[in-house]
Amino acid sequence: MTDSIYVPEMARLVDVRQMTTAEKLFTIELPGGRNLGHDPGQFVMVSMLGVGEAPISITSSPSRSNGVFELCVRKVGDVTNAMHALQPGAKLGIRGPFGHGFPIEKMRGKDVLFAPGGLGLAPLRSLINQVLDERGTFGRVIILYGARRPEELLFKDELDQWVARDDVECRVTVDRGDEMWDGHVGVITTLFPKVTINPRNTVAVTCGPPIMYRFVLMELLGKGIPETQIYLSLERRMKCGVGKCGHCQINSMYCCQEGPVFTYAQIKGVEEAL
Amino acid sequence: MTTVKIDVHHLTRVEGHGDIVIDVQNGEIKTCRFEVVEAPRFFEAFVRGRSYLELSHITSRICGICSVGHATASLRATENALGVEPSEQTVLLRKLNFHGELIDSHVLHTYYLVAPDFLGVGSVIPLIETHREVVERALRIKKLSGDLCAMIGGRHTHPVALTVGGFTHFPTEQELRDMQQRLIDARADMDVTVALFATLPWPEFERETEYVSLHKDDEYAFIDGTIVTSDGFSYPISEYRKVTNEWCVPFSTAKWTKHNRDAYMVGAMARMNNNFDQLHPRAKEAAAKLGLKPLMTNSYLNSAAQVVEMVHCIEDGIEICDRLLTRGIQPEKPVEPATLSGEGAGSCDVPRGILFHNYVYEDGICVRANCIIPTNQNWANVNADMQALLPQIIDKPQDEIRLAMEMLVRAYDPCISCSTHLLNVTFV
Amino acid sequence: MSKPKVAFFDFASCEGCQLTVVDALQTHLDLLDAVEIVQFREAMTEKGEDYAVAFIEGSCTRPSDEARLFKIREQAAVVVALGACAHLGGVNALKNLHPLEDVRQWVYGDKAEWYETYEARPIDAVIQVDAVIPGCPIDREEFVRVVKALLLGKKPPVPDYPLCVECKLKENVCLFHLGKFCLGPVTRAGCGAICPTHGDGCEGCRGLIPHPNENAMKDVLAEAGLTVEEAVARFTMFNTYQVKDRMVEEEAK
Amino acid sequence: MSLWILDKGAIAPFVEGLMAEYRVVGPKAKGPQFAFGDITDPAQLRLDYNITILPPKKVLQPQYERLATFTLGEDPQVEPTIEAGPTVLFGVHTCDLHAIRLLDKAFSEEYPDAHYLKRREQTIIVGLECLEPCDEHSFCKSMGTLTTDEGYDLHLTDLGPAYAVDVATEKGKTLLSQYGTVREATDADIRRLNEVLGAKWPRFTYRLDFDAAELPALLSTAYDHPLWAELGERCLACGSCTNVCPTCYCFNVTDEVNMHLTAGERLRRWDSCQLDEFASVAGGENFREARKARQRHRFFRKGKYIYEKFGELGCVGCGRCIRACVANINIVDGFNAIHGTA
Ligand SMILES: Cc1cc2nc3c(=O)[nH]c(=O)nc-3n(C[C@H](O)[C@H](O)[C@H](O)COP(=O)(O)OP(=O)(O)OC[C@H]3O[C@@H](n4cnc5c(N)ncnc54)[C@H](O)[C@@H]3O)c2cc1C
Ligand code: SF4
Ligand code: SF4
Ligand code: SF4
Repeated sequence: MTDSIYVPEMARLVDVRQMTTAEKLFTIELPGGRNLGHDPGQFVMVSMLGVGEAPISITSSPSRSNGVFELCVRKVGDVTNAMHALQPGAKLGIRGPFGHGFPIEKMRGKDVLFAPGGLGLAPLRSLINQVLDERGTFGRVIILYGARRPEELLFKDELDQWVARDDVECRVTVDRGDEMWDGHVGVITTLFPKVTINPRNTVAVTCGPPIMYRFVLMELLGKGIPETQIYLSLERRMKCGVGKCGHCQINSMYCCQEGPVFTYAQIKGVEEAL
Repeated sequence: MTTVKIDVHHLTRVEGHGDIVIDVQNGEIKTCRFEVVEAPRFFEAFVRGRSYLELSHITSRICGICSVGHATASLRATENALGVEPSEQTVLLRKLNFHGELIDSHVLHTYYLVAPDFLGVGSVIPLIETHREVVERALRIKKLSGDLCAMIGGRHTHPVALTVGGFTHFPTEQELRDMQQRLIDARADMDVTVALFATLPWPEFERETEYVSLHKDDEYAFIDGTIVTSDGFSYPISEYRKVTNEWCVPFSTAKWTKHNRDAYMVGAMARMNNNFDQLHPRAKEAAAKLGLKPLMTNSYLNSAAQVVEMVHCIEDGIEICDRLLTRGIQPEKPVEPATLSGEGAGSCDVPRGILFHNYVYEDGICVRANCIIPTNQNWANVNADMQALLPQIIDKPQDEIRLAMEMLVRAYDPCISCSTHLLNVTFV
Repeated sequence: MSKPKVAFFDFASCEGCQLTVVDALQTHLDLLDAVEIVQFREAMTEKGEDYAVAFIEGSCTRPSDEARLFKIREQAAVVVALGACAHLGGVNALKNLHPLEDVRQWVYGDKAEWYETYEARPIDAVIQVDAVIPGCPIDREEFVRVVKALLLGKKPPVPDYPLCVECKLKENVCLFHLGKFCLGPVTRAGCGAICPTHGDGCEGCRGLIPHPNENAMKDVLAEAGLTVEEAVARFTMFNTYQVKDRMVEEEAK
Repeated sequence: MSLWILDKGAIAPFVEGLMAEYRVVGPKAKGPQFAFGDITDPAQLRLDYNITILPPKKVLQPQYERLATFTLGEDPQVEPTIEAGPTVLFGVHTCDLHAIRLLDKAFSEEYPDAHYLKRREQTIIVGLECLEPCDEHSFCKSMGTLTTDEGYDLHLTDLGPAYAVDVATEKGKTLLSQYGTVREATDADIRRLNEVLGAKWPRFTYRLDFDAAELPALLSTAYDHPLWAELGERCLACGSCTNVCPTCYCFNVTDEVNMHLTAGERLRRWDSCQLDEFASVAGGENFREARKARQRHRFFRKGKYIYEKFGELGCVGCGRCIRACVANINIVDGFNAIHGTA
């Protein structure tokens, strides 16, 4: 163990799975198979030594840890490129878990509506799977997932399972289909009219690109869900993950500490938030 | 009957682009010349309209190898135009900086560019394996001279702190003391260098020509002084045109010059031919070891003369450090111009030979400029040498001819990039 | 991992940047372990044509340069512009401020037509450039950093922030406090603020930062005592190619 | 703890003594200005300085700092590097003492920063009472930082021929008894000290038109104030204002490797919220793209956000940002303008 909060622990890459052309799923084991001990919605700082560090949400559910955790990573820049070049058995640095995840306790007994867009499914998946593993303690579970194209859909096996389950209302859409696609076509907001909800008793959870938030929020608010019951996970540049470096500040809030999960009530009207 | 066709496209291990073209048909020399194909850059045209404070910074970009020389000549031209008399400290610091560049340029030329020819390789890189101590010594001397330049000018290439009337930054006395010690320590490296170059089999070739350089009675001249030639002429710097007489040739983007004869030579060998007496005693010892004394007429020996000059600059550098330390470094403000209009010429004998800058200012803005670069002044002589050499070696294998010619051109240490932006302005 | 083959090329320039590369060897001889130099006319005779990385020094100043550039682009997987001439046009582009014919005649007189030339331009005006190492000349350490980044497959670590950052971190006395002028607030950092550190204002050799506040910079220069022409002249020393169009537009206004 | 008298003539031997055991950092001349630097000769110490270009923060959070070293390859290893050594920070003005207290909080809350804290622990601070404003830009009186009774180990007040030395900690006491030639203050000395301290107040002026305690509330109403657009027009986004600020502590982290790509180090460098890319993320989104938003963020951090986090204002009134800004953006004028139109 180190005494510096900035120094990662070297973890082992157990498995890598190509999910789409841009995203891979990484299964990682901490030294000695130690449990990461995270909440859904929290993130880790991943170090590719020599290249840099990047915040990545933990996509696996705490309820399924088995001594490993999963990250779903899109290849966009230095750190993520380097991660995509890794083979199982390789070492990578991990710090965390950091931040405030989804307050699952507050959701128990309620209906939960998940509205992830694209890569936004990665952080939400940890919560979805925990909710499903503790299915009895929640009301309805509704998942409305949108991606740009069929080949960009993440976690297809799990999506199929969710769609097949009787106790989950899962709908998937793509902005543009192809000849193989026989599902719904249209942006994610076109799924909303298809579900009716009891707004007072519903918690909504969403994550996606900034542009998506605006439209999804309109739908959720339009359905009457209270601002304090809408949760979002936000992305910011982060250089420390522990509330020092300043990059992730949204007005007075440090996204890495107070977030990355915020209620809409917390960020409403904050110009810099979305 | 011999037929030789050589076209060395873009001669390597020189600064800038030039081609050697030789065409001999049935023993008759059709063509034998060096063509400069470097892209012209037009400095004299575009410095018009610029402030007198910018001129040395812009013209230092004529050449990355002798940027301190260009900057210094440029400053002297501006200062002469605008009535600025630099202080003694300024003169000393400039000289020290200049020595740094001269050592740097000469070590680059002798060790990196010339030595591979004698050791039978294409560059300095294979020598890292075969002659590691030689390469490391070269790197050491080079680092020393680069650091010396950076200590005064702020960086090795394109000095920052040199300005009209003085400096914008000064080395500390501690830095000077440390530098002086390093110069003293470098004597050992120079002894080995002299010994190494004394063993090299310089090609035999004699062709006497006119040798042109600066001259001062009391020191080995690099900055200011008078223009002298081995044919007995002498001019003040302001009359430099009487020496240079430029003309254009169609196969060269660089201009040619001539004085008393069809061609003349500038550079280390020319300086040593004209100013041997003013060399530091240790440099004279080095010259003796290398078998050099005036009048040298084998152009290949220019590289050996550079080794002698390196010794001189290290010794003189040590003495300049002494003088500066005795006086103490004063953070002097640059001397202000007495006027903002006027004409002036400045000259330095830079690593490759005598260099002239000449400006006319109106209200602090440059309206005319002329720069005459040493390498240009050598072109006619390079070609005369090539034509004199060719008949002597014409029966040798083509590869040997090519190598002899390449080495000959390289001996002049031509700086082709600097030489391509010349102009004929008639000053009225 | 096999060593990447690199080659150096030069166009209109002073060769100071290539010289700086040679200088970099003084402190980083291990560069030669990491890459294989197959072409470097200034320093070696061998000419390998199978390079993967091309470092190009100098501006493109004549139509015949373009063919050479296309050829390099075709061969090299990575093209790096080395120094201000290649990156910006640099001092070569100062000639673009004068009519081309005038420039040619001024220098070569009635022999002007012997010598081919056109407006000086940065390399990326002719071919796609993958990375730049700015500066006049380039910074030795930055060159080494960029080489290492290329080896790692990382974005070259050339800063996008202004020079003032480095200058302040070095705790220099600001030149504006000394009654001098400086382009530091709009110029890309990475040189260690070498000019302000040595008492001279930044001349912009590393190019402008991505979103420079040029108007505010002109106001600052004006307040410090420069006329409009003088302020503009400061921008043009290395950035003529970048600011010329805007100058023409403004003059028209 | 107690009050002692140190003759001015005894400063040089005191510092000389410290130099043997500690790295001594104090104000030195830098051209016409001042900068904290390593004292290698007591004559370099300029206790008559007005203000330094950078704050003494740089001793505790250096501009460039190595956080860790690592090796690469099959089994990569990473080791933290904590670079700290016994240091005396000599001659710190009161505004900067306040700022250091704030940094102490920022680096110890929630996730303690061992790099900062180790250096902090090894640093003994000798404060220096300000008796007149550094220059026309100082507004410490408005910010309530023109004096302090904490945040130092020893504190000097210039009494003319001698300094009164306030000993605040055990460390300070040991330091003084080991290296200083002092005598205990007499009643007359204490009277003189009170005189000097009393006389200093009128020399400072209030520069804010209102009580600084109102700043957080004032700013809550000013998010959409027209001032931000005006500042955005003028701001060069050069980052100088935050880089010279004694309470700014944002940073960037980068990795460097050796030529063989076998080992390297992780470095941190001061960063600035005023820089273009500070809040940009992958995908090209920049959450504070406009210069006006960045200026607002700075003003809000100084006057509101830091207060909300630590219970103290994020500005200590040193005026460095005003001096450093070549575009003449003035935080005092800014706050006053908001107050005037609120
Ligand atoms: C809490 C949190 C959770 C996250 N979870 C995930 C996740 O689960 N999966 C996932 O894939 N991602 C996730 N991200 C996003 C991820 O952190 C970024 O994509 C990552 O930082 C990219 O790092 P990189 O080094 O690969 O890219 P970088 O090299 O930093 O570059 C990324 C892109 O940004 C551009 N860029 C870089 N620097 C600048 C600059 N200065 N100015 C402008 N553009 C620049 C580059 O050109 C490139 O296109 C999360 C982010 C946060 C904050
Ligand atoms: S000297 Fe130039 S670079 Fe340095 S702070 Fe001042 S304006 Fe910026
Ligand atoms: S110092 Fe001035 S110009 Fe620079 S970022 Fe700060 S406010 Fe803007
Ligand atoms: S905001 Fe300005 S005045 Fe306030 S502490 Fe920072 S630098 Fe000093």
